[in-house]
Amino acid sequence: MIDIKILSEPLNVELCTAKVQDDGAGGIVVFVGTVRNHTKGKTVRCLEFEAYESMAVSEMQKIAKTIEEKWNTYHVCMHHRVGSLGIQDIAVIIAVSCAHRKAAFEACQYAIDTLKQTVPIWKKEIFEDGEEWVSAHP
Amino acid sequence: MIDIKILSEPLNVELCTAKVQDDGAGGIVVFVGTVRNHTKGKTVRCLEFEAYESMAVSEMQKIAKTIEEKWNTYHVCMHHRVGSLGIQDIAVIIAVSCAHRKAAFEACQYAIDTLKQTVPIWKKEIFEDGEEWVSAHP
Amino acid sequence: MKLTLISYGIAKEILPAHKHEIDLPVHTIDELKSSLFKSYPALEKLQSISFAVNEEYREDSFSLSENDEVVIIPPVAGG
Amino acid sequence: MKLTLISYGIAKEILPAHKHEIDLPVHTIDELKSSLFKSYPALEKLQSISFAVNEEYREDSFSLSENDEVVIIPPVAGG
Repeated sequence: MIDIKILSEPLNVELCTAKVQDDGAGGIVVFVGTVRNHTKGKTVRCLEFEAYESMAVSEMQKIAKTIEEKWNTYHVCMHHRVGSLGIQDIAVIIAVSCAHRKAAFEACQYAIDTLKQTVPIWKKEIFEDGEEWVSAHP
Repeated sequence: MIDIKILSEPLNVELCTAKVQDDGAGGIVVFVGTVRNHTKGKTVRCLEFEAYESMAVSEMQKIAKTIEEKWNTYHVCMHHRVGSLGIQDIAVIIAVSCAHRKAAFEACQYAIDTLKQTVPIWKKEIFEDGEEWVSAHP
Repeated sequence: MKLTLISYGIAKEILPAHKHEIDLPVHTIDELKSSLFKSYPALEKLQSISFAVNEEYREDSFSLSENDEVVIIPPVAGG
Repeated sequence: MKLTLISYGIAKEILPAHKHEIDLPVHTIDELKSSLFKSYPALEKLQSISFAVNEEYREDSFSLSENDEVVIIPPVAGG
């Protein structure tokens, strides 16, 4: 099962974990990305996430299909939030289940690494004294 | 913060994740170990977990301290369940938070790998036609 | 060629609007990119820039068709 | 030497009880192990066996003291 969503409401770790549970699964690995309060020494007040939704979903589907083939995952759940997020809010949850835990760790790490490279989602950090699109400039 | 518990009630993924959240954390990795319905081709009906509790807690503390030093984790939460568990029930949750996700993946994987080697907890698999202490015999 | 440009993130702040129509003598992504870099020099200063047509990333050599919707993708930063 | 033996998991099913007192002419974990293997041959058939005193794993050479509580630890299988 593959469950991919872009959501503007708070994400739910319990829900994503439950979605990937399986009678045959011995290991579930969940990555939870939260908003940090600092970046390169500056204090972050909040973040704005924006997505090109249809393509973001399609790129996340590609990632899920790749890990399904490569690591033989039972289930993959990827939820990404958009809109305005405060410190500690959850921006992304990726949960994967496999028969064995080593595969689950590798698959989950591949998923978040690739998501950060290919999925068309952008974030703007709002500082006390300005704002900046993350990674936009060299 | 290190939070180690041996519990006889159902474990809670949301709670363990919340415990390791931190203003400075950019990556939380959670391992969730669930009861599988088969082992070496046999159908498992349920499991009995038994712990030498005081030493199990002390061995989990050692693991948490090691990953704190080695991967600079912010927080570590390790909850292990004991008693009778059914298929898909959660036997263990290990949640760790770090400033960066790579460290969080490595620390979490080290924690579960080491827990399985050193923490004095035993499980007995109950099959339709008998029972067996896991890993007891070569 | 008539095209619709759609831009996100910082590109949306550099171009006139999230979505706008253009009519330019370009046939490939590469030619479109050069033309955009001339009109909006700030685009060239980005760490990277990609283009998508029909929800897929497209190479520089990709041939555009009349009325294509071309999405400008500045450096992504999900997660 | 008087010792209290505490056993868990499969060891509990091999020894007479979860907790029982013994009085044996042994001074180290190694000697205790040999003695236990003679009395309970099933213990030797386990994949591995470890001993803990005061909540710490102890080496074979560990010197036992009068009235120590020795915990017999068969192969662990947490997680």
